[in-house]
Amino acid sequence: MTHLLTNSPVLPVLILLSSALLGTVIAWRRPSLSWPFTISVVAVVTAISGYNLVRVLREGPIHYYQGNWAPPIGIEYVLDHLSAFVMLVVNTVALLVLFHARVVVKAETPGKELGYYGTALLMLCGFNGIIITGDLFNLYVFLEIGSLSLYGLIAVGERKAPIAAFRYLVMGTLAGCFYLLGIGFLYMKTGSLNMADTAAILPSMLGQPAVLVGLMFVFLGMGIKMALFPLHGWLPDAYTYAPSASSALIAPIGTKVGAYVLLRLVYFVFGITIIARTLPVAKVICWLAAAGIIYGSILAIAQRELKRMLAYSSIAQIGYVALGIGMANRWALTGAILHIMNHAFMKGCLFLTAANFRRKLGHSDISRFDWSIRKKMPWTMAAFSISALSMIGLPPMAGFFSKLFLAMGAVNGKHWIFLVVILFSSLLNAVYFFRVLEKAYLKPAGDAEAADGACARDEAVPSMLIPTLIMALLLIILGLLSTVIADGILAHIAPPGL
Amino acid sequence: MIDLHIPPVAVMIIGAVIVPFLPRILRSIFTVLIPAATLAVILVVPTGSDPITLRLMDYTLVLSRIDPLSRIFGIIFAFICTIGGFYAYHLSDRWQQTAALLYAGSAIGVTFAGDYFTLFICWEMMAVASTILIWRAAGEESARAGFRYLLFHVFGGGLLFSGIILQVQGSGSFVITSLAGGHSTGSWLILLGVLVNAAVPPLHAWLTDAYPKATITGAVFLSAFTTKTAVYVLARLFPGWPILLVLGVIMTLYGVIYAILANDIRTILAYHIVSQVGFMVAGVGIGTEMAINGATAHAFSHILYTALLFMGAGAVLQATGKRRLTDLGGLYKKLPVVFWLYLIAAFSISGFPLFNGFISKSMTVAAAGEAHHPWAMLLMNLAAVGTFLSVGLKLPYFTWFGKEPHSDEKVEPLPLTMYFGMGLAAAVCVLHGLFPQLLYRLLPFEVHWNPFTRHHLVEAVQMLTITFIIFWTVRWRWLKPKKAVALDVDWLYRRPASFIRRWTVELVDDLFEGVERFGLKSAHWLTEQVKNPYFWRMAKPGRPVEYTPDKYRPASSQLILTLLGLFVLVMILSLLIRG
Amino acid sequence: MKRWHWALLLLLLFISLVVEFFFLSHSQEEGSHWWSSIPAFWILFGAAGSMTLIILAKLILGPVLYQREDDRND
Amino acid sequence: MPIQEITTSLTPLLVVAVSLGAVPLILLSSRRPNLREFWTLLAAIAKFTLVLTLLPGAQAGKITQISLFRLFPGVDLCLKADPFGVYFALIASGLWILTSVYSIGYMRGGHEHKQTRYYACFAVCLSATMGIAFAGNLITFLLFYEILTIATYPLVIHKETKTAITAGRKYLVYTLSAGLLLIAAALWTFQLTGTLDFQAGGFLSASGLDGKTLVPLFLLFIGGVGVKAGIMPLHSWLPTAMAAPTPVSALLHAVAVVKSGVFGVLRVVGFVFGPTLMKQFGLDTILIVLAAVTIILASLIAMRQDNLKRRLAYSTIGHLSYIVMGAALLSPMAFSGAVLHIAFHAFMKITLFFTAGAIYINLHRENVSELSGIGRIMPWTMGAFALGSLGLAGIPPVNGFVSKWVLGLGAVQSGHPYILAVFVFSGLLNAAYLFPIVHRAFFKPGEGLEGKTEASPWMVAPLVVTALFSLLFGIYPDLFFRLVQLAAAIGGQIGGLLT
Repeated sequence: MTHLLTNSPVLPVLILLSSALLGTVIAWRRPSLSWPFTISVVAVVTAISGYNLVRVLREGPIHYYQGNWAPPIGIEYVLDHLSAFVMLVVNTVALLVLFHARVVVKAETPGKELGYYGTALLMLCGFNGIIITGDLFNLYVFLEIGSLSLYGLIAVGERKAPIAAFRYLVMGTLAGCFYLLGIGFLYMKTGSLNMADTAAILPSMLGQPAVLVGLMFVFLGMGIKMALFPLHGWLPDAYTYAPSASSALIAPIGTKVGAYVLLRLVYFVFGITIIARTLPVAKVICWLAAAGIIYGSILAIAQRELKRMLAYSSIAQIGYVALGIGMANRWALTGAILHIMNHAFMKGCLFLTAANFRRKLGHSDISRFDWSIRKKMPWTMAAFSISALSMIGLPPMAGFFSKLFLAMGAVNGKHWIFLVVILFSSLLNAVYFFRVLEKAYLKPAGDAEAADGACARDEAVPSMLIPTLIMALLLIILGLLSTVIADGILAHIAPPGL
Repeated sequence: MIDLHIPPVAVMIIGAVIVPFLPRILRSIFTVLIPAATLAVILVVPTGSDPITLRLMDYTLVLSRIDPLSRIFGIIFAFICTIGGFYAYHLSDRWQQTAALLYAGSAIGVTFAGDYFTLFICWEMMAVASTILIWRAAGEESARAGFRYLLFHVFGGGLLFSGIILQVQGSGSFVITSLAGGHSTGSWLILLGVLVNAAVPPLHAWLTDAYPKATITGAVFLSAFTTKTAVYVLARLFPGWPILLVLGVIMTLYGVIYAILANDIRTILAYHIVSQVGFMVAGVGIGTEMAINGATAHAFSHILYTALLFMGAGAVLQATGKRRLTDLGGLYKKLPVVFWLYLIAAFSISGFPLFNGFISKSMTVAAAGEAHHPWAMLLMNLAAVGTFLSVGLKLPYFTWFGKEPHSDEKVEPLPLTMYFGMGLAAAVCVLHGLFPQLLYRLLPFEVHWNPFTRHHLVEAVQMLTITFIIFWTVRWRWLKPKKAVALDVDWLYRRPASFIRRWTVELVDDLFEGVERFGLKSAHWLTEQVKNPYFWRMAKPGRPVEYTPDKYRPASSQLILTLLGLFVLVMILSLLIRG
Repeated sequence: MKRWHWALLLLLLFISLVVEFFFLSHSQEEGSHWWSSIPAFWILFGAAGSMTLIILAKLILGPVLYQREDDRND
Repeated sequence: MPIQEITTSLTPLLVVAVSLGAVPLILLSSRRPNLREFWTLLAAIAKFTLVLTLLPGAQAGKITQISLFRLFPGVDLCLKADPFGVYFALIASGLWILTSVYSIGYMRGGHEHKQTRYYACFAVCLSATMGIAFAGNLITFLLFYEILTIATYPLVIHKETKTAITAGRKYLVYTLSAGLLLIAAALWTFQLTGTLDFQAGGFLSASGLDGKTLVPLFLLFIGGVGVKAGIMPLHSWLPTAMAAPTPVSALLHAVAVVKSGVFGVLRVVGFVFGPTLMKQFGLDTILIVLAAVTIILASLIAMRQDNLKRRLAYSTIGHLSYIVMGAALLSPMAFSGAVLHIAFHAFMKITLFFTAGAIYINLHRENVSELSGIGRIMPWTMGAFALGSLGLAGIPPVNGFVSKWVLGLGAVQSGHPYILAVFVFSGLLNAAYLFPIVHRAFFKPGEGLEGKTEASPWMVAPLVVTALFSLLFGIYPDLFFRLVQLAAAIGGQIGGLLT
């Protein structure tokens, strides 16, 4: 058993990959077994990633060579504080969402569970691979695995889902090609695909156009994956028309992985000196992010459909993360990573509540919300309120603290405009979330039946309700512990030159 | 002599707190008993006993300190309150009785206060209690007068407050000491605040405006306390300030002239209060020991006969229900007793020998003469003549004698206790008139002045008789009361009141209203805009286009184009920078 | 006013004049003011004073200050 | 500066936690109203006694402190019960007991719906107020400040009518943006000085900053706390928030929420910037002008408001600026006057709001013009109202006069004697808009009052108690808890620096 644990970094990816294939076979044989199998696999993977984090905290960063091949040739898995932390976050969110998905998948995509769980596992394997790998090309491979299964998960939805998935596919592959081209240029120049090596070699060959072009390609590829502002076109339709289960799965972690890669590239591969000082890339990212925040929030206010509103709010929130990365100082970096975690949980919880609404009310159209919801589904509404307040950034929930860090980063770096953007956008968040809260709590019910409040309480099924509530509670706990996390884990992420 | 220092204030205040909860009979008895008890306490407690002090933050408060000056004022206040109690014995109005007691209590509180803090507390309580006495008279007119009275006193209180604060901050201690010396802004403000209560002409409008409209019994109390406490404070703080002499003399003449013009009997008496207080203010202004004695003595006797005058006027008002000279006349046969009691008061105020007015007024006037102010002496005598003319002759003549406008009206009988109260006051007036030493014993400083010298008697007799003769000859031709109201200083601030009100209150309110409406309108416009963020791009005037996701979905090609555009842009930028 | 009232008044006046001439002219106890030398000064002063007051009040200030008893706002 | 020895003890945490603990109990017992009300009262009394245990320490100048986990790198959630914090906590928790009793009467009398939500939110609000009182540093202060905003929102929209919702929306916009300004200010200070712990006399003074950064920083702070303190340009949420039920406006808009705003102003002036810095860069003149303008204009507007609660709201705005003015004058006496006015104004204003509520429930009348003659049928209520309005106009013997007196002394001590005119004029205006109500109630004949009697004892008892307190404090200010002496100590502690 101890032997098994020594190469724990690679285990999550391996287990997920093999179980994805095995799972489909089992599901084909005994369909009813597919969900429990998936849940147990993901639970094991989460446990391992938790163990990984503890191990990293104890032993410091671990470099795992695939098949003991030395780096320039072999693929190197790097398990440092950053990757362990993000991996744990991604897996826990996935676990909770998949736990919630059983009823929803059966209801919304009858008869397709067979492939669904398999692709979900595959996607998770792709994401975990991206997080753990230290090799640029290997990252591309996992990127493609993840994206392809992602498109599958979206396409499974009802009428408009395939078109949305197709548009996402087009943009996704474009991003993949951009990224591949970028690595090609870099490989041509540096001769190595390993991140650590390229980071060491690059400063010497700074001025060459090939490196710049490679850099640009890689950034734009990740920009699309991350749905950074001008490149976010695909996101609203993808998240809205995807089946509730997959949109709840993709929204929290999909864009976050893209942000993680951007972070990894900016701080650990290219190094902050190139990005922030010589080239205006950091500046561009910041301005795009700020624009994204404002754009996302304003669009979210205009939406009538809850999931679409949450999609646009994701664009805004990912803008926060990009802003944190772009501002290139200690505070902003911690703020960005914290926000990755907080937003994963917040968005997960919100999409789960949206799924509950769709399941019980048959719709998630904001204009048709009225106070009968509060009577019918009090607990879901409570979870929705907590995550909404956290999105607005009110203590004691988590959103407040990551916003605090980001704002501190802005103050530290004297970016007054970005400070204003961060603070003002929380007002915009307040507008579109309170719009929903007001309707759900205060709008008198239209039809008579609900008017006298006689409607019985038909809350969502416990299996759907429990994960939502856990997420909501996690928001509060993580909020109060955010500084403990920041000091404990994130303090050790010391990118060179910061 | 028990030296236990029971603060007289406490007796009154406790009484005032108990009275409202008692049944009617007990209430009336108490309104007489409590002031009598306070009078006893004041008489019993020796002047030298140690004051009651209290610590507040890092200042010491002297709650009650008894010395000759405050003792005499305390005595007359308690005594007049007892008389008022008798006069208002028949009353069943819970409000008036408590307010009267509270009013008298706070007046006594002011006299015995040893420090500015307690003085200010009682000063403001006096203002509030007296307002209730005005408000209890039914009718819109007294309500309005009550407001003006209250606002004016709050303003006066404000002046006093700022003066005291400046003074205390300067001297560092709360304890009251006479401010004869330094003329700091603090002392000027205190002077102004006190002059408001002393009804000095520019600031006297509240008295002549509110007293005629107070309740019948309330007017008696009002006439006794506010102005005389102000005189006491003047005597305590500002003895010898030259400006007071000048103001005093002007007051005496101002009051008399307006009294002659006035038509409502209680307005005439109100103006006479102003003129009599003028004597006291002049006395304090002169500042010599004899002047202060004169002022105090005059205050003492003035309280008595003015109260009697007001009781008389009140009785006439209660009996006939009419208050204007033009409506009154020929009551001699119906209210003989009231007439004779009123006459005693009239003789006292005019300074007839053998009445208490003579012994105190002549002392003040002589003090003025002694202190080499001949002009002041003459003018004061002129005012005395005027007083006799209007109160001594014109008012009684036109109320009790003169033609009977409509003689058939029945006159309601007055309650006996009223007569008793008036009788008591008249008795003391005459008593002091005959034996001045009774009053002189109580005065603060040593008195070596004999009012009954031949010289003074001759002087008084000559003046009074010739005035009577002239009045008699000219009474119908010129002194006939006219049905009109003489405009007074308060016209200056009541006429523009609505104007000021419109410009300050309404302007500010409309301004903020406008800002709020604008805010609401812009918020509404904003929500309209936000409903469709792409509205400006559609640039279609009029109805905003309804936002639906499908209408604004960018084509894939557009997405790719933005991607490439961004790529090219960033490339050029970085190449430029690198180059 | 009956006749004997008038008689009484004149008598009083006469007594005061007599007293003044005989007893006061030489005894200057308290300060002598300029007017103590003028005989029957106070009668003249009283008459002049009351006349001026009446005229001042009724004829000069009256027309200026009188106003109907309209109701003035607060 | 006397070094205050700090003892660590759990009581500040308990004070904050006790009403939070009551929330689940209230929610669970929503079926049985009596039990639910019992929980509220129990929590209120427990909280008050806990604060009382802290009082002797505070009076001796000691600080009891407890710091829990880290809230922000370099800053942890620290609850510091310094004299000023204990003072404010005492007032708020004391009045909470009375308000709970009152709201039982009000809610039952008015047959209000959703009472469980009402009591739960009230409990959360109070624990947030305690948190604000004991906040040891700016981040903790910010944390509880925002929780208070959110906890008050459901109370503002309690009636769920159209006007209540718009009032709630307006309330949110104002208070949330205030919170944002405060966040920006706190972070900027952290950036400049590296510490955010409150320190009597101001921790910024050591940092040697120049005016160019300090003035905008000060404006940010004032913007942040000014909204809740109702300083003029930022005040207009308060009158609209009067759509809330009366006990809410009584405790929150007279005691808890707005007072925490003013408490914030005092903390900023006294504990962040400190008098020397304020005077050096002329920051105090900004505050003086703002406060003076607010006092006068608010009283002017109050004169025209016919709705009783709106008129009291504007009067609150005016009186809050008394406290801000006290802080702005920067002299020890003015500061203790401001501190004193927090307590005394709370007592008076809560009495007036209680009467407004009692009148509403008993006679369903809200406007001043309809209040003729109710003095006869509701003598106790209107008697208390009269006492309260006397105090507000600064007329003895009620306690408003004492704090006005100390503020006056402070104004002269700090070299701004003209401020006295502002206090006097505002006292006049207060009289002008409060006494007509008293007069109308007692001395004007009322119509349509047959058969109506005094409001329910649940409502009248707290009403009379607060009025009595105001009177007793007026007669001898140091009566209970030696408030004046405590206020003087606080003033000295902060102003002491200013020689």
